[in-house]
Amino acid sequence: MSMPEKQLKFGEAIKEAVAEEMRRDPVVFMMGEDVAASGNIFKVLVGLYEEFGAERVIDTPISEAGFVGLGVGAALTGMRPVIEIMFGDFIALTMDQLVNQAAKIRYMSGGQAKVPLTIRATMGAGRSSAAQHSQSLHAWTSHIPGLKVVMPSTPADAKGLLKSAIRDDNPTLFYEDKMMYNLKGPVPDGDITIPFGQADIKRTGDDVTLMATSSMVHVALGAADILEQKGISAEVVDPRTLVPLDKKTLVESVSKTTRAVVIDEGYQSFGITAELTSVVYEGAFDFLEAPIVRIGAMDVPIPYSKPLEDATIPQEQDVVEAVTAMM
Amino acid sequence: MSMPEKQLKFGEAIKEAVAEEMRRDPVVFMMGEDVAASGNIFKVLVGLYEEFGAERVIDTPISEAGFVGLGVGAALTGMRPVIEIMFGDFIALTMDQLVNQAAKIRYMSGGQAKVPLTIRATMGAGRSSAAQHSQSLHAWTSHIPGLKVVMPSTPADAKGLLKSAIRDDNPTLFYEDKMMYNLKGPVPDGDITIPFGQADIKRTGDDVTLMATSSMVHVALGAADILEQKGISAEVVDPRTLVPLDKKTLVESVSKTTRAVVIDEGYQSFGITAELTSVVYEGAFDFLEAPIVRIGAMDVPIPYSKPLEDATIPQEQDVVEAVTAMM
Amino acid sequence: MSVDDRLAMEMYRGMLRIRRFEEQILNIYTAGLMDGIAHLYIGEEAVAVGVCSVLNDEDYITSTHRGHGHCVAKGGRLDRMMAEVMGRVTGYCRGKGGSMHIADMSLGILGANGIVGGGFGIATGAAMSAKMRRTDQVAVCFFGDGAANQGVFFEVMNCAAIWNLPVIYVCENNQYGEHTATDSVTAGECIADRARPFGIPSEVVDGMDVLAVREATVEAVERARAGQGAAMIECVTYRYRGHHVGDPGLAYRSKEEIDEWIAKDPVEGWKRRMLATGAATESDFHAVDEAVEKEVLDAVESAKAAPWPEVTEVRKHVYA
Amino acid sequence: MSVDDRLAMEMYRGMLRIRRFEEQILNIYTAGLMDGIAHLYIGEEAVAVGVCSVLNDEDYITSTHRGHGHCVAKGGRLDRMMAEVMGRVTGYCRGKGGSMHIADMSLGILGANGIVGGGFGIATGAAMSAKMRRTDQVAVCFFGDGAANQGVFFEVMNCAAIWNLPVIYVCENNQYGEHTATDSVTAGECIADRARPFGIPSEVVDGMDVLAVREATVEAVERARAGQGAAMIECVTYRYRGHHVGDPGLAYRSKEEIDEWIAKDPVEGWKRRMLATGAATESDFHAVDEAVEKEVLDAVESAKAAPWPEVTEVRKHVYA
Ligand SMILES: Cc1ncc(C[n+]2csc(CCOP(=O)(O)OP(=O)(O)O)c2C)c(N)n1
Ligand SMILES: Cc1ncc(C[n+]2csc(CCOP(=O)(O)OP(=O)(O)O)c2C)c(N)n1
Ligand SMILES: [Mg+2]
Ligand SMILES: [Mg+2]
Repeated sequence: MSMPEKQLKFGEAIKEAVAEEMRRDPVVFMMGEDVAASGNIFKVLVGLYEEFGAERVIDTPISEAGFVGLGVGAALTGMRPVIEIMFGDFIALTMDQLVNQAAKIRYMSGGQAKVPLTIRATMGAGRSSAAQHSQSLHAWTSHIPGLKVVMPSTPADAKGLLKSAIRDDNPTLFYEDKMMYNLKGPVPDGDITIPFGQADIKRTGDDVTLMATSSMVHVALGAADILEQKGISAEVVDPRTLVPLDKKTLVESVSKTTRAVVIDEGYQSFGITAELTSVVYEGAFDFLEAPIVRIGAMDVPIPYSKPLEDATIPQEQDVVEAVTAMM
Repeated sequence: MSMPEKQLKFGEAIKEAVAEEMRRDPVVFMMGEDVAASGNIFKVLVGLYEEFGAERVIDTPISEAGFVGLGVGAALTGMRPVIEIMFGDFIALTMDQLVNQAAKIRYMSGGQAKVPLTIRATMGAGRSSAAQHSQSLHAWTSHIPGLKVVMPSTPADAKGLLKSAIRDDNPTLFYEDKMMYNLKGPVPDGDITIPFGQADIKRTGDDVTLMATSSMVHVALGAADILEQKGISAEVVDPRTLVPLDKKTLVESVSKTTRAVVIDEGYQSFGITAELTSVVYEGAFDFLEAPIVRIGAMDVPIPYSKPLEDATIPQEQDVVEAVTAMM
Repeated sequence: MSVDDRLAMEMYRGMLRIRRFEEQILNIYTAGLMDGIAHLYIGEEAVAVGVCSVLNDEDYITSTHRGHGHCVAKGGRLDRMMAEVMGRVTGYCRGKGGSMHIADMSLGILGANGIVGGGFGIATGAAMSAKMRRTDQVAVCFFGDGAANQGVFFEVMNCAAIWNLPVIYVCENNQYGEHTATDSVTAGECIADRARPFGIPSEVVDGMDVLAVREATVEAVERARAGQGAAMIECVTYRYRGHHVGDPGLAYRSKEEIDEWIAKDPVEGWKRRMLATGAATESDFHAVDEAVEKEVLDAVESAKAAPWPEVTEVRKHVYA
Repeated sequence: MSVDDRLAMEMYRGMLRIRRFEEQILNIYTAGLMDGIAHLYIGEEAVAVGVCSVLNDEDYITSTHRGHGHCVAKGGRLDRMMAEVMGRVTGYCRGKGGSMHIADMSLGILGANGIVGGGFGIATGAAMSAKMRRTDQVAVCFFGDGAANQGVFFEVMNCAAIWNLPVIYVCENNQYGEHTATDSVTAGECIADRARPFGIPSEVVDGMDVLAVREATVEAVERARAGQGAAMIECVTYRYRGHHVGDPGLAYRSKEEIDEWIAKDPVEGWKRRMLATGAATESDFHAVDEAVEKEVLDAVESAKAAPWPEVTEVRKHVYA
């Protein structure tokens, strides 16, 4: 028996998650720049303001540190704020609030406090938006104990994981690749949450594991199609949450396939790909038949001009080449 | 013929570097909180204010984002600011200025501009200063193209690398482990700079490579002494600069020893140890006889109480155990 | 006096408890019984006590690195505070926070803070939360003159003003931020002026006078509870000791300056006024002094005897 | 008029160049000839031109995401700007920056900025640098009403005040930040008030009147060059178009409101005044209009014909 489901865009799935959680729990509210009447600049939240009103869907001043700080205070005192950071690059303005306050208050207070705060931030290049509107900076928050980090790649994951994030009692970063907002996919009906810390095998395969996050999952799936034609069977594993990280599934997949490529849209150096690589070596050293290959964004500020920008973002062809070279 | 040298404390070496560069170049100046008459809270800069006066050694308001922003503007227009961030934890307040501005202006302007800005920030736990005054957050800036990152471990390295940082035309983060300020060591006389991107082998050995940064170099050296007594010969490699990174020296050492442990005081997950590990696997996969072991700070906010804090910082014994287990 | 005799004595007791507590902290530090440092509130007691005398247990405060006074004044337990400073598991934060992070969520003490300006967002967010939950709680944000130069201060004042939040910003202008004189890094006539562009009423009060602080707070809290929004109070005060327990505090300020302020001592001054008005007698004070002394020494003894946290504690409370 | 006829016409020409340039940007966007977006300055021309009419090539400006007007007014070349917006290697930034990052360091144009409030630190630091290097340069920081809610604005004003820096903060209050009305997220009577607590003189001027803007700037620049420190000018203005080229700009404001502002058009208004005072004749304007039209169209044609950057460019200019 198949679950009832519908087709939703990634952005719609996000709105549904916020709306359902706001209906379910009166202390959930949404704030950010242009999130109310305009439904955010990507039009992801259209309708929320009409349904929940100005008290629960709040346009903020352009004061990222300030309103994230307010979110911390509200979360500490009984509310469950969901805060939007329009471009993930602006996370830089909020690091002190997130890292020195939100992430640590529970621990510093010896477990007295909790900070059920969800930050929705966009990420991803591809729109010719240049160096300050295209970054994927999720490595920073992944490095900080006390924060959780979610990287959905499909509408269903987005909805189920965002619902979990809002219900989670910890400060959680939910990164949305803005290039995926119009991506459609099946989303199960009903109040379905997806637990954190469970990687998802998006495609099974035998010869190589492609570990990918967020929109890079689709790059990996595209590469897997091409590889199939070359007779190479690729498994695509999506960790879905970086913190907590489902090391077991990653290690098991690579132990089976014996080869791996890691793809993430953050800058390549000192980023996500390094941690995933290290974790796999720690668990599957004896099984690996070739060095793991990392593919991140090129280590340059993201350029404006389209041909240059394209060169900095991991592409299917890069993955195909890496795999072909390691077989 | 041995070079003339003197014994200096780590902190004194830093002061000498700043003073020499200020004497050498009138556009170098120093600013930060309590850096002038008080010579900073660790007393590292005592004497600079007397020598150079209030115009070049400047006490700032407690406005970290603001004065780093000023530094960017001053650097763009002919000055060479050296800015102190009293506790590296406060880097969180300056990320937008460093990452969205300083790191990118050159690239975004198509090479027209340069930003010769040096940020001196402390790092390191061990003083019972709790979660907001003990962090080592250098992984964040290492992840960002356009920034350089320096991690000195000895007085001589501190002096030579800081002089290079001040002369460098790029925004450079210079991280000082505050637990090392009183550490003494030989420092060559004269105008000696140390180029970026050259790892230093602090001790040669054959059986295992200990790659360590900043104060962890001394933990590694201590462990190497203990290991020697157990008949294990450890090589200690200090990358000295994380960006640019001397991959070659790291890879060559491990290719020789066939085993490695990486030690860094940043949080272990998604941190420096992951990148160094990945780089070594990429270069020395075929030589490795055991999985590389990573030792970072425990993934918890750093606790106040001494017995707890001690448990979070990598110790000699952790290194010894890791090595013993992998032989 | 606009407070009754009982309350007058409570305010005296409150200030004295802080004073004596802080003196013991210095003793403990000097005796090598604490591993970290602490920032003493001695000299500034009238601010915390004047403000908190107006608050309920349900109201919120955010505190600073110099936070013991706020915590005591809001009802915090001396024994749990002392144990925390000594890193013991019986401390408010099980030894994990130390002096700079003492919190008692059950009393609305949302935490001391090691980040200068760290309380701005939290207090304003707590006020937002109170308003959204339709309680009549108010939030008080204590902060230093140095913190008034952090940009987030202005961001949250703007939010408090546009959303009409029940938050009161209490600036403790003690003339210095660490070793730097406030005047040398702080533009303008007074810090209170900084609230005005946002339409937030603000005033400067004598922070050595517990009654003046209380009265300004009464007004601000009444307005806030009546839904009339935020206020700011700048309390002009002084820290007698160095920036922290390890700083003699003499390199950057003169003995004369310190003595001038000590002459305006909030605890002694209040006692003199109470005696002068007949609000209490010497023997009333004697009884209070003794009780406070004992309470503080008991806190020290119990903390000394308290167990350290087990090392297994270290991984707990990272996540809820 | 307090400007001579030649300068009056230069200011007209300056405003018109911006207007026509921006119109072409919209054309190009609509024609699918640019990959990113751009934020048009149409309606606000009097601000950039009034301010920059007072500056030298050596003076600095920092600009915003809505930066074309500032760049043109400070002397930037239209062809290199257009090429940049079209991502070509002949652009100011070799195609790496795009609309939001155009800079010409040789003209003191320290860059447009994609971070709202990103210019505050840079401009104030440039002023600090000018002072330290003992030049008589001034730095002008253009910023929007929305940016006035970024905390760093207050941090740098405080620095500018205590260090007496030659920086002028020019707020372009165009009534909206993206789709959000300024009033709904901005407390207080006016943004200019925000400079006052720091002792920085500030005033509100009609941002549709190039002469009013110029006169306020003359005063501020004179003070700054004379070592008398910072100033702030709030220019009340309006953007005729949407937030960016892809936004019709009609969902959150009424046709009437837009028309009211267009009735005060800075370019047309200035032309009428010049005609009325006899500063120029219709045929003078005709000549200028034609020349500007040609210059802008030439810029478009040259940009269209210009080469794209080679892919090998991508790794260049990360480090100096
Ligand atoms: C963001 C940040 N910057 C710097 C510091 C270091 N620091 C601790 S206390 C202090 C001075 C604070 O001055 P003020 O706000 O006036 O409080 P006071 O100590 O005078 O009570 C400084 C600079 C810090 N803890 N946090
Ligand atoms: C730090 C930051 N936050 C948010 C944005 C997104 N954003 C771009 S322009 C803009 C509105 C800016 O308003 P204002 O300063 O008034 O300038 P205007 O667009 O009206 O000229 C916003 C919110 C940004 N670019 N940077
Ligand atoms: Mg102070
Ligand atoms: Mg605006």
